[in-house]
Amino acid sequence: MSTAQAHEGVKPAKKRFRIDYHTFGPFVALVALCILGFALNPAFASEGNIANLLTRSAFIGIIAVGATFVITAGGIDLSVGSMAAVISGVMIIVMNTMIGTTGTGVATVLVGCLASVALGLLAGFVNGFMTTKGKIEAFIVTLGTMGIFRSLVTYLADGGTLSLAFDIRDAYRPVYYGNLFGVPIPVVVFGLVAIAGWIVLNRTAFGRYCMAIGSNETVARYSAIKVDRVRTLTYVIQGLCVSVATIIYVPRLGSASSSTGVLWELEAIAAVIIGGTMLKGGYGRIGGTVIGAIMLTTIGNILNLTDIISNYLNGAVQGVIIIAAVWLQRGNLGRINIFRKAGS
Amino acid sequence: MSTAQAHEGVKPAKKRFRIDYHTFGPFVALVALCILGFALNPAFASEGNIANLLTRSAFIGIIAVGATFVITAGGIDLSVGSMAAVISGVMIIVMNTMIGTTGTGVATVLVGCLASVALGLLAGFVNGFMTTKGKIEAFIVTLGTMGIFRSLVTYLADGGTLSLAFDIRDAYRPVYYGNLFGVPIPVVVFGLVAIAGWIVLNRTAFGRYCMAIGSNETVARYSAIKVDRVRTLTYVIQGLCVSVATIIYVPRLGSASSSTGVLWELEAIAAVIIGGTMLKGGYGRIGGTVIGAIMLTTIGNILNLTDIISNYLNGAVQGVIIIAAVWLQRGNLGRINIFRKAGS
Amino acid sequence: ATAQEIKIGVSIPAATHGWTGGVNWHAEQAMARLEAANPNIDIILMAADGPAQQANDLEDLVSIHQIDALVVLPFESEPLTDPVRMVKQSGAFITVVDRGLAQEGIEDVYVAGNNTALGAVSGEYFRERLGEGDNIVVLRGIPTVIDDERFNAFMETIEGSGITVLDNQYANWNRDDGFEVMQDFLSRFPDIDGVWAQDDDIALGVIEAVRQANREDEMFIVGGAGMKEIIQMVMEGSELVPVDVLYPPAMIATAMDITVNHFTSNGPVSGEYILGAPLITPDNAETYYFPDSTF
Amino acid sequence: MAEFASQAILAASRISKSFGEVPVLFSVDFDVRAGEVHALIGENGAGKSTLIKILSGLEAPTSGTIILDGAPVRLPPHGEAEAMGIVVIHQELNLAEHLTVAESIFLGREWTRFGFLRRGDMQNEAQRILDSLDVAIDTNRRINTLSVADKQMVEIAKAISREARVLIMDEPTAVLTPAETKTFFEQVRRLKAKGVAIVFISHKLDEVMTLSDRITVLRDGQLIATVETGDLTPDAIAEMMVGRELSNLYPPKHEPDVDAPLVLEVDGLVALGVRGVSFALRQGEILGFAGLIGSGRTAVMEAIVGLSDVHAGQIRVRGKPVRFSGIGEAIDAGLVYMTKDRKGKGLLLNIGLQPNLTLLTIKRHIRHGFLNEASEVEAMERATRRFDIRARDASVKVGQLSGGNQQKLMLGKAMETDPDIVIIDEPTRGIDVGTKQQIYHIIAALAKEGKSIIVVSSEMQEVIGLSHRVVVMREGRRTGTLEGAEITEGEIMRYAAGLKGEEDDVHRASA
Ligand SMILES: Nc1ncnc2c1ncn2[C@@H]1O[C@H](COP(=O)(O)OP(=O)(O)OP(=O)(O)O)[C@@H](O)[C@H]1O
Ligand SMILES: Nc1ncnc2c1ncn2[C@@H]1O[C@H](COP(=O)(O)OP(=O)(O)OP(=O)(O)O)[C@@H](O)[C@H]1O
Ligand SMILES: [Mg+2]
Ligand SMILES: [Mg+2]
Repeated sequence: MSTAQAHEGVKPAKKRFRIDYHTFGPFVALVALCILGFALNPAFASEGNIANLLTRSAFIGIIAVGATFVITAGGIDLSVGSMAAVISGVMIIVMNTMIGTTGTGVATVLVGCLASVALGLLAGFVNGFMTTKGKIEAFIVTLGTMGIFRSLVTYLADGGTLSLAFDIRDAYRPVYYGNLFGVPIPVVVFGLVAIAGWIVLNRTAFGRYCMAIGSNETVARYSAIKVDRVRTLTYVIQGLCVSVATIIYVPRLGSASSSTGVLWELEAIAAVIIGGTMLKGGYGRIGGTVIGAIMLTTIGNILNLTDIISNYLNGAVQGVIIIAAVWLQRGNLGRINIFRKAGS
Repeated sequence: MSTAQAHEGVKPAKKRFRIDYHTFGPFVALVALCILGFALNPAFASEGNIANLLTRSAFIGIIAVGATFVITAGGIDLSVGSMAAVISGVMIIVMNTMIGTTGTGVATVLVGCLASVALGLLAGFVNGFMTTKGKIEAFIVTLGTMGIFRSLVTYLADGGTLSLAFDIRDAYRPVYYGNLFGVPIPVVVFGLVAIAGWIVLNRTAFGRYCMAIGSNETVARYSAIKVDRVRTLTYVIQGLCVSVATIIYVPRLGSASSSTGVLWELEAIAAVIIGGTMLKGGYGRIGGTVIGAIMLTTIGNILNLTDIISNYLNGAVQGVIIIAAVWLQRGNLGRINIFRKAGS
Repeated sequence: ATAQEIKIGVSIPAATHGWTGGVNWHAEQAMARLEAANPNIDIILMAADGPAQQANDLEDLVSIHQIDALVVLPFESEPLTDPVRMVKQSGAFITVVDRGLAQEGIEDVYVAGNNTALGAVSGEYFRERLGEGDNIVVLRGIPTVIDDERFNAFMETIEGSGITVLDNQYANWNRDDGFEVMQDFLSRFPDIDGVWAQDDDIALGVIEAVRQANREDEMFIVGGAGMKEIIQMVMEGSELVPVDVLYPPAMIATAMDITVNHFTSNGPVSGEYILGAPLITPDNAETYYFPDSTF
Repeated sequence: MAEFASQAILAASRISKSFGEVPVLFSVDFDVRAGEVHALIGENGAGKSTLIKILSGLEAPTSGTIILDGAPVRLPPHGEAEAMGIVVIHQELNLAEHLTVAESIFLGREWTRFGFLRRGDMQNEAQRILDSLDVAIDTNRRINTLSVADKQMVEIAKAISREARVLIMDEPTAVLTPAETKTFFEQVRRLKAKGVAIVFISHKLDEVMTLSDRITVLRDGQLIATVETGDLTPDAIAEMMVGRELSNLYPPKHEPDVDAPLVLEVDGLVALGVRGVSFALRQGEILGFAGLIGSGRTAVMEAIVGLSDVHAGQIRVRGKPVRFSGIGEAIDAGLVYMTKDRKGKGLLLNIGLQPNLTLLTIKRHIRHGFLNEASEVEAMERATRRFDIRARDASVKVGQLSGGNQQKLMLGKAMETDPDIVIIDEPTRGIDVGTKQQIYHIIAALAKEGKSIIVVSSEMQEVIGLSHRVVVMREGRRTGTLEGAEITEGEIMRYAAGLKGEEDDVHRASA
């Protein structure tokens, strides 16, 4: 009589050979994509290409780590792309201005980074404050700040482009183009941000609060969680992530204009959702987000592997792959035979 | 400390002398905007300008009526802008092709409209089907179809612009430029769509099911509501609305290209949310959506009517006004004295 | 694919509005033509949605396709300067089209469009047609350097002519925006003598708005680029659209031709090819009219 | 048996059910006949809710058959069985928060004319049904503005308004007071007289005895027996359920110390739904709060701990005036409040047990800034032992727990804070008699240790059995305070119904 089991109280979760599709799915989809890429063009697997691919995914990936917090806590931030643009712009202005004072070396770059972080925190706080204290839907607040930030960068650039003085570029270049033990710096930063994000979300009280708020705000309030403060903090974290992404972005293109970071918000949110975080909140996965970001970049890369498809259809192929990848990873995988055995 | 209910934004539906900010708020904000517009430039209130303004808001407005259904039932549709583009494109191709068979008269236009409706229904069904049966998040599905539709129109137009044959334009022009008892046709259509939408959402079982599903899917399921069917239908309604919007859009410029309808999805969703519908579903307001759509167009119009602000800052002003308008209408109105008396 | 195959990468902005659509079309045509004529040449065409993606594309052209030459129409000059330099460092032959890079000496060939000239030529025409006391409105593109160059050159040219610019607003090189902005200008200003739309897509929207307001007789409209619909109107002697200013998307094909020449002809190819921005009038319109083009 | 089966409208034959690999029901037989009330009882997690979910098609049995009108059927999923006349009141409140009362009552079977809703008719009908249940709820109110008990009444109204042939009710009375229960039972008897077959689940054995014709007992997913109600005493039933003899449900009351210091004083409290309430709580005392639905007991407690705005009045904790702005501050001051709305306010249903248990006290499981999982696991084990929480394993989501086990988890969550003053709202909602006894003993032990406890309960016996003193409320006011021998059912009812009222004009004046 196996009911006895039900009576022994709560046993620790069993770690059997059970496939959690939400953890496993995104990974499988990514592997499938890579196989497709290699089949299309073996150059896909070249070291250079892989390095490029990972480096690129760092921007969106870092922003998406922040977005994971916001979305897990039941919010949304549409302003990240514009925020990145305005932060880039201000960084460039600050650094160009500081050349006279601190020279063209690392000092100036550091001042620029400091400005970036300060601005990111501020922008995030503004979004969070208006959402929580102003009681305005996050969608509206960040739609508004998206317009505001985008305008600001246009204004700062006087309708044109802000470019980093060429003297400083040499000092700053390694942040994008350099590498640490062969790993590109942006990838290193991405990794660190992801690990930090994972720890905060899964191993601190704050992370638990985010999930609780996203899951049921009332329960969170009845559980002595300072809902407004935690929620505001998620936007601040998002701002910080945007500023970090910007810091590694600026040396790549050395400029900022009104077209910088357009639609990054959509990519970041897509990375988060592809990774298995729920848009309605309550459930976040940093690991999934990382894979989601890499997946999106990989799709773009795959389109460049071959020119059998008309350029006009790039978007369509991208759309199909995204849907297919997510379809693959959402339990539908279970219908494929080899997985059914291992699964429930 | 306010209660959870205030966060949810839903007030008890009492009918007494109680101002329901969700009904009243958007309207007040719109009136405030109009006063601002008139103050900046009296030409704002000219008959011509008002007609232009309302006519313009018809596109986004009609699409937003559809979006109200989707969002009320807890979904989201990011593909509407691209869908409008591809439907316009196909309509133009169909009509140009049919000239030989049905001539350059109303018959051809009707065939074009039929194609539009068929395509809208189909596109909506595809979105709905993949969301419900494929069990893929609406965000991902419609992000995918957004790319697919946009690519298709680029492909059909060979990267350029599809233009309606000039012979047909005369027969078709009145649909945009004509008027009925002095009211521009698009405004008439908008009005009819809004009324139909209001009736369906508030006076039919289907509308009630949308709210129930958006509010709590399990409850809806337990109440023997065919959740998947209703949800799919909301996307079909969205598709129909897009096709109606397209039918009045095409005669305006007689062309479609890959830049048609860019970012309309964002505008449509914004109109819905500004109007008081909740992004997480469960609560929809067609009336609010109509006002939201008009408000968005009005903001753009006001910016064109004055040159006191640097052009670069248009987006910023737009953002500020959107946030302010929504802030005004979300209960915060209650803090202003005259309203407090009447309110709670 | 023989060992001697020469790979040429072509990187252009995606077809997000009329002019870039034209660029795409001409690039596709040129690719087909050149590949057919030169069996040892493989052309890889990539279209990017923005500067960051274009930088990605350039990386991929090098790391995946190992191109021997690059033809690039930069989305924006500044952000693509470094990425193009990286391509150059891989040893590829570089042809830059339309928008110059922010630093000298990277490209081997520069096929330059001339946005300043487009603004100046348009300005000249307005000076000629209008004078003291006349009012015009200006519809601009998207806030970028290109738009700035055109606008500033135009404003400098008409300076001192007594023409008043009532207002300028961005219409994002988009027909719908052109239509709406013009509608608002029309409700705002009772007296408009001319419209500078600086782009044919915008101009098409402006035309419809003016027609709707029944004010065709009052003003004329000048666009830019050389879209076939507009050129046709010029050719037919339209009062409303008397002229156009050429800014040919076909310049991408020219650049591709030159680049292929570098590999097929014996002499080295280099230098600058600056395209003008000629005024298209009813007299010369026919030479610029390509009814088969999508643009 | 064949003859019996032919009389049964709905029957389950050799039904087994497993969730994943865990079996929950073992070959259970059950049937219900027209015009009878068949009670289903058993410990928490015995499988009662699961069985009725199977009987209504919401869950598919792993094996066994459902027989409707003598013929085996496969019930359609998703509540479509309602079209066959099988109507269910679920244990977990099952209403959409954004709909109004009238909309909820008619959800899924709206009245229409030419495709349009007959809103007025439905409103009137909804009003009529609510009136027949003797509840005053505005049919235009939205569900998310109702108290739990009102929501339950709406659920009941929804169920009895449907054309039921079989009406299945899973603990419908858990949050109802005896008065509400009485009117509700009248409606049930009316339906029974009309020939409706009724299945009734409850942990309140007196209700079971009064209402039912037959009783089926489940234990650990096994069918123990089906018996005629008249054949058994409540004690015998309890014994069948728990599998052991149950002696005195309530622990002996220790004498309260009249000189003990006052730990909580409330003076002229005014808040939403509270109109000038005063009372005091001594150290080591158990203070009961009784009253009808909506009498404002919950509102008082929520105002005290800072979950809702206090408009006027004074609250003192150990003599010091306090005004908490959130429950966090209350907890820091040694107060804890356990809500009665476990689904809406108490627990996160989509995550596991452990994070729920420690949500309120997560700070205690932080080492060097990071969560210490071992310490959380330990807390979970502690609570499991203390409150006898039963779940398959820690990976189960709270939403999948049986109702009673959710309640126990919530108690555990509140007690994790190690409070001096404990306010518990409906502490034993949905808990079986065996565990109830344990919980009562825990409460009594806490009081003996010197903790002070407020028990808000709709279960009269519970208030009487536990409390040293009882505050009775009516319409947001305190109408009486009973002590010692005064604490009787009749006396409480008289105050609660407004037949007797304390002279508390003083308090009202001061408010
Ligand atoms: N969806 C589910 N997934 C996994 N286990 C479940 C699920 N639903 C119920 N269970 C388990 O089945 C067992 C029986 O639960 P059930 O809800 O039927 O008990 P019950 O008799 O109604 O108890 P209570 O009196 O506490 O309501 C419990 O151990 C519960 O955890
Ligand atoms: N007169 C009133 N005006 C407005 N709201 C009220 C009024 N009375 C009660 N309420 C609200 O209705 C709800 C019912 O009160 P409460 O839950 O405190 O009653 P209760 O005695 O605990 O009864 P129940 O067991 O039904 O919950 C509370 O949330 C309270 O805010
Ligand atoms: Mg090729
Ligand atoms: Mg149960």
